[in-house]
Amino acid sequence: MKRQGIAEALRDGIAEEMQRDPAVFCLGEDIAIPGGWGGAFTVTLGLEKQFPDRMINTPIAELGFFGVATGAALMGMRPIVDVQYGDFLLLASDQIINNAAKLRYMSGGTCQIPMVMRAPIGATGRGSQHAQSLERYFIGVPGLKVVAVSTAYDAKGILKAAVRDGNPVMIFEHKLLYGSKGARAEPGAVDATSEIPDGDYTVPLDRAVVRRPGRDVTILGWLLMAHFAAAAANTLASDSIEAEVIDVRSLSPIDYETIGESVRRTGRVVIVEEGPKTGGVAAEIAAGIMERFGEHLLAPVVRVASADVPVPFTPVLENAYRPDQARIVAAVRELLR
Amino acid sequence: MKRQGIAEALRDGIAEEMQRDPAVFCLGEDIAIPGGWGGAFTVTLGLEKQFPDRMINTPIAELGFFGVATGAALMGMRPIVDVQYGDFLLLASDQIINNAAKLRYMSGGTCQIPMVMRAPIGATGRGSQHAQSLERYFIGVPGLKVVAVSTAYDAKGILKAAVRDGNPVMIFEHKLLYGSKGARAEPGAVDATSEIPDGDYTVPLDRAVVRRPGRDVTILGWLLMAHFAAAAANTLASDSIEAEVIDVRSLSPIDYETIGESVRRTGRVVIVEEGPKTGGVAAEIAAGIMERFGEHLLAPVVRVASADVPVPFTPVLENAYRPDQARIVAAVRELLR
Amino acid sequence: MTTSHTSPNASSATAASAHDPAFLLELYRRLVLIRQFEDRVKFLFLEGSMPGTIHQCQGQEATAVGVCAALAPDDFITSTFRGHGHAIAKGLSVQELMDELFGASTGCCRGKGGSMHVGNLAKGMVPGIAIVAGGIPLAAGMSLAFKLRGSRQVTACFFGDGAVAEGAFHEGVNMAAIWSLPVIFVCENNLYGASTRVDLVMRNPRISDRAASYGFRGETVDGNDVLAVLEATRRAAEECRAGHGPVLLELLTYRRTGHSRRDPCNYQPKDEREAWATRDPIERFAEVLREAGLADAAALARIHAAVDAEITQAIEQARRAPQPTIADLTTDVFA
Amino acid sequence: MTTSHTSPNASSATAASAHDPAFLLELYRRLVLIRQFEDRVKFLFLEGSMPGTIHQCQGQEATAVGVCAALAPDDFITSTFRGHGHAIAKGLSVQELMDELFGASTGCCRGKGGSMHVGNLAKGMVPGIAIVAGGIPLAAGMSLAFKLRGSRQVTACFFGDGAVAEGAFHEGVNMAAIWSLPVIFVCENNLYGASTRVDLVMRNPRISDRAASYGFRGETVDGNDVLAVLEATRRAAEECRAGHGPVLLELLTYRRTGHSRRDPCNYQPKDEREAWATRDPIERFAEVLREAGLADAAALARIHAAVDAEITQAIEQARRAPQPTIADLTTDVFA
Ligand SMILES: Cc1ncc(C[n+]2csc(CCOP(=O)(O)OP(=O)(O)O)c2C)c(N)n1
Ligand SMILES: Cc1ncc(C[n+]2csc(CCOP(=O)(O)OP(=O)(O)O)c2C)c(N)n1
Ligand SMILES: [Mg+2]
Ligand SMILES: [Mg+2]
Repeated sequence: MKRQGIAEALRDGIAEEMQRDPAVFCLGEDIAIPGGWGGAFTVTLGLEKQFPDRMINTPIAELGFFGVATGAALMGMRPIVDVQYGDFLLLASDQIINNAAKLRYMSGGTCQIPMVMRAPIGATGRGSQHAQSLERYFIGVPGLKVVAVSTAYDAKGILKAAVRDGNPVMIFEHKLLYGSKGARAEPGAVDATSEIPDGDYTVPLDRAVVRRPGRDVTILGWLLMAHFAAAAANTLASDSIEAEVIDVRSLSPIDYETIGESVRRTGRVVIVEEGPKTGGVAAEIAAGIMERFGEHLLAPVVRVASADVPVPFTPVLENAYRPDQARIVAAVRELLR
Repeated sequence: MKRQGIAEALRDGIAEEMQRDPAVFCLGEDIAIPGGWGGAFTVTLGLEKQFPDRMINTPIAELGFFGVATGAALMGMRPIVDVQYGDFLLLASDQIINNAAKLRYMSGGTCQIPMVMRAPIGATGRGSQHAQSLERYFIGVPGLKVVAVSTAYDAKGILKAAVRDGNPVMIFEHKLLYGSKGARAEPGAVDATSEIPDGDYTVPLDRAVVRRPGRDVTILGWLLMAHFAAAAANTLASDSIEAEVIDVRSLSPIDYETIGESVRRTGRVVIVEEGPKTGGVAAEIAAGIMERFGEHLLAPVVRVASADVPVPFTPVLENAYRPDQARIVAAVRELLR
Repeated sequence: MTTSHTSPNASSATAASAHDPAFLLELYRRLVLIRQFEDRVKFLFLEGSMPGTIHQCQGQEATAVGVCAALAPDDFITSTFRGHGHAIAKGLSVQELMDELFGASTGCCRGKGGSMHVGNLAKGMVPGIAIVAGGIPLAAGMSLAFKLRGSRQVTACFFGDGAVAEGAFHEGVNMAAIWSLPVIFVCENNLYGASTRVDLVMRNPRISDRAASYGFRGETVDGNDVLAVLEATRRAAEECRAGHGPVLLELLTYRRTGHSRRDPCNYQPKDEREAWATRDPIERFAEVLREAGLADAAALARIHAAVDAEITQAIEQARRAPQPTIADLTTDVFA
Repeated sequence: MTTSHTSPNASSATAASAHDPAFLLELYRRLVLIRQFEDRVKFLFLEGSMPGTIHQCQGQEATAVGVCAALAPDDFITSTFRGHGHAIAKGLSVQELMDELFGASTGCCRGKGGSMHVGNLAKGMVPGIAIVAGGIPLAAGMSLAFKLRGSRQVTACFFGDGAVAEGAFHEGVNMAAIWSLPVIFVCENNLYGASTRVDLVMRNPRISDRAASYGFRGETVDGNDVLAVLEATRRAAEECRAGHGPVLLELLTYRRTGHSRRDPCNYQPKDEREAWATRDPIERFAEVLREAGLADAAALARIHAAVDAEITQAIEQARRAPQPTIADLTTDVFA
């Protein structure tokens, strides 16, 4: 048992999987340069010492190296490929969506792409092009699994499950949750450390998790918003409002079993999402809940999300962009009024 | 007045706008090669004769030429840029989403990107990589307007409005609706011709349109699905079910005024979308309707969409993938049961 | 890093003597098989009995056959939307291809792929990637897998002249170069990307020159000379297997049919078409075989007839082949 | 298409005599302005009074100043995440930049852009594009606009060695070439893209060589020699304005600070750092000015002092500058 942050837990998870299976390798920019940072957020720091041949530094060529990962996976390797900022996934999206996600289907099931993709997201003082929440672009891609990790325990377990899965899996991580240290520490970071067991474990790719039980309202969130939702629930509790907080975690497929169990009890749902409200993941979850559990809803599902704007730089606006505890609390109060 | 198909109407619209404003020019693959087809679906056929300097054939380099269009727009030109198949937008999405849509905001309002993008979508016997419905990837992009044209009248009017707009506008067109002729005629095409008035006219970029009034249920669709919805409504009418059919048309922003007016009356909504159900535009519309008009809903909003699969080639499966009149009729009957 | 340009009209009659006659006749049969396959498919398509769209390779058969004949069975190829020839050359059966084009569940992609995505991993062919240049990074990745595993396999990556302008070409080729990956980049330069002539989209249309700027060897070869293609590919494969990294082969050829479906090719000047018609790869190789005394007109005719029978039989069977059922719509999405 | 390589240590003392002394002193002032701006910003950042992240250009000042000094006021530049120097060189005021870095509504992007996106269209600078190579197609498009309108403007497009591997570089540069667009592609080759040394990501790290494969002229220049950069840019701009199409300038330089924020540059070998320290562009140009008798130590010190005062004043003002209000969150999205 040891307490770790997400960056450390991912690092150990990657190392253990590489140890276990020689087909696993890492591909990305600046992931394994001696004297470098181990990727943009220290996740792969030092791994090149242990695996000199399987930590492959790429040129700045996202379309290309996501294609390279896809090709290697097609030949039976198990690449873990990352972008430094999720925003750059847009450069690679042709290879991800048109090739990695479709090849199995269009080959009539004969091709297999066991490939893990990792992308840090979130608005963190860097302006519009290093800040987007990219989940929305990938949840509607058949053939692709999408997960989001908000604790170190999950990060490690989900990474391992993803490596062992036979499909392309996109893992979203949040810059404020890594717990990266030293020069790469992140101002405004939120504690996402966990007690990590010593042995091997995995966390399923298709399961939401109840972070806090409650009877009055269901709050759904993921990544940073799962933390903010939990904080909001604490505040609400002091007001005798018992909110159930669910970390949605698996964004595609969505775990409607866990969500439904809660919604049936509470009848009221608030979904919290970092990212513009229009066209976000919360839209899918809201529509999905209405379809499946409409008769249990006591009120329309509420979305708490960012304004429909690109991410602004200046902290005063960025803070207004990012949903926070106060907005979640206010939305719940309004819903229960 | 003359009867035209979408391809012809767009062609005239482009020519008229180029005539009107010397800043307008076209950029794309094979759009203006003598002896060629005028783009993949004949939209620009012959325009190079009239505008030899402003019909610019590009190399096959979608990321690059969408960036070129963005740069030209930034300098005050008004490019009309197209991809041969919507699927290739994924190659250009970095320039569209990270640059074209954000530059105005991140410059504090000083930059302007008056740029029109055109993309043909739809499953049409070509297999997985020339078939996707791409709308889902662009409706959640602040700074970008997204429209979908299902009649020749709208196509011309919306094209003209888009050219005159000060923002990046993405126009989705459907391969089965172009009415392309000759060697580029499309098997399975659906009639989308209109009477086109002689003079100049525009159609607003933010307005849905009621295609058929009705009191029992609201059916929302766009592109091919607007046609199928209308056909379904006719079938239902013979059963004394009066469906109101709305062509959503403006996918971002969505015209909740027109939609709301209908939903308040009918209380029942079916949204029809070509493309995987999960993460589609219908999710946003369903969530948006619930938020705004939840108290008027007599039943949960229903989505009729494709299965969560890439587009299959073989006609038997492609036809099962594409929502059709029978599925719409069945969904409405089920909803009214 | 040298770039050599072989004259497009170099005769290969002498080269023929270096090969086993049976092997040469098999090359010829493959050329004919591709041509007849494409001609029959075109007819089926035009008469309306075949669904979808098609991109064909009449006139370019020697590139597919020459390259694939130089590969080992466990080597791989990647292909494009124009993959019928590559597939036949790599050893896919006419039946599994024809079934696929008819959308049958017995097709090489069980009817889910179609013309643009034919392939069969078990035979060393990845489903065709119909996104121009999209297969190039893929091929680099496949070869990275070979290198990481220490196997001696190579990937031959087919793409067209049009693909050279894509970012994916640049990124994929560069990574193959810096990591010395065993990839043969096979550019079938047929002078046109759709209706656009190469000289409209590059200032220097000698594509093999590009290799130098990535630091490896490029070579221009007469792509309508099957033996020249074969030899060039063998050399390239050897360099790859020796760990020297990629090679770029530019194969000069010409598309004698439409870009897709009913394209009348009005953008190809008449004199250009006619000049290339005189360099037909099949007729030229027939000439080589005749000159080398390996086959007379009757022998060649027997090959044509056998091929014709094989294809006729395949079409008959494909027409009756089972179609997928609706339940198949949602299978094969996830492993 | 020739590619010439200028020795990185070519002295430009003689070149100085060709210029107006006041102009030379202004160049010097700009170099110092950038250096001091960056040093002060670094301090503000480290002490925690400045939000966000920063990418700085200490050691690279001569590229920005040399290029921009060769441009006309109505010419444009595009820049990257590392744009402070470009902005100052193109004539943005220290105040509007400092305000932007502090997130003030008086900043050049009204606080919405931040360090990575500084720019001011009215002064000929597009907001920095922080997607590596993302500004390259943009620059080609801007120059396409100039060409279509028949104006004589040029675009100078700044990017790093790391950008050369991106597809956007390849696609953008090729289109500029085939359409003979007036773009000067300015590659600031500082040997590293983040922590990755150029030789890890290209087999041939002489970047100017790339131009030839697109069919235009490339040139490698001592990027720490402001006059050499100026001259090379002037030549390039003339060629552009004459309609000969783009030019690629590879400016050899070195980043003397971290890639971003608190990066200690442990991946830069000590001897390499030290060797480049001896080629500091400001010290070298000071030497040139002294040798040419244009400024003595006291005169240079006065320039430094004036710059220091200007920046101090700008910081004071920026600290008190108004911040946007919440209502500004949703403005500036649509025209
Ligand atoms: C990324 C992308 N852009 C455009 C297309 C449409 N398209 C299909 S084939 C083709 C021309 C390809 O030319 P080339 O690479 O020379 O191959 P050839 O057709 O000559 O075999 C085009 C533009 C595509 N399939 N993918
Ligand atoms: C498309 C993209 N990929 C990765 C990054 C992350 N990143 C920012 S700067 C940088 C290195 C850029 O190197 P170079 O182009 O040489 O410019 P320099 O930093 O040396 O000025 C990287 C990898 C990015 N901003 N954009
Ligand atoms: Mg071609
Ligand atoms: Mg650099």
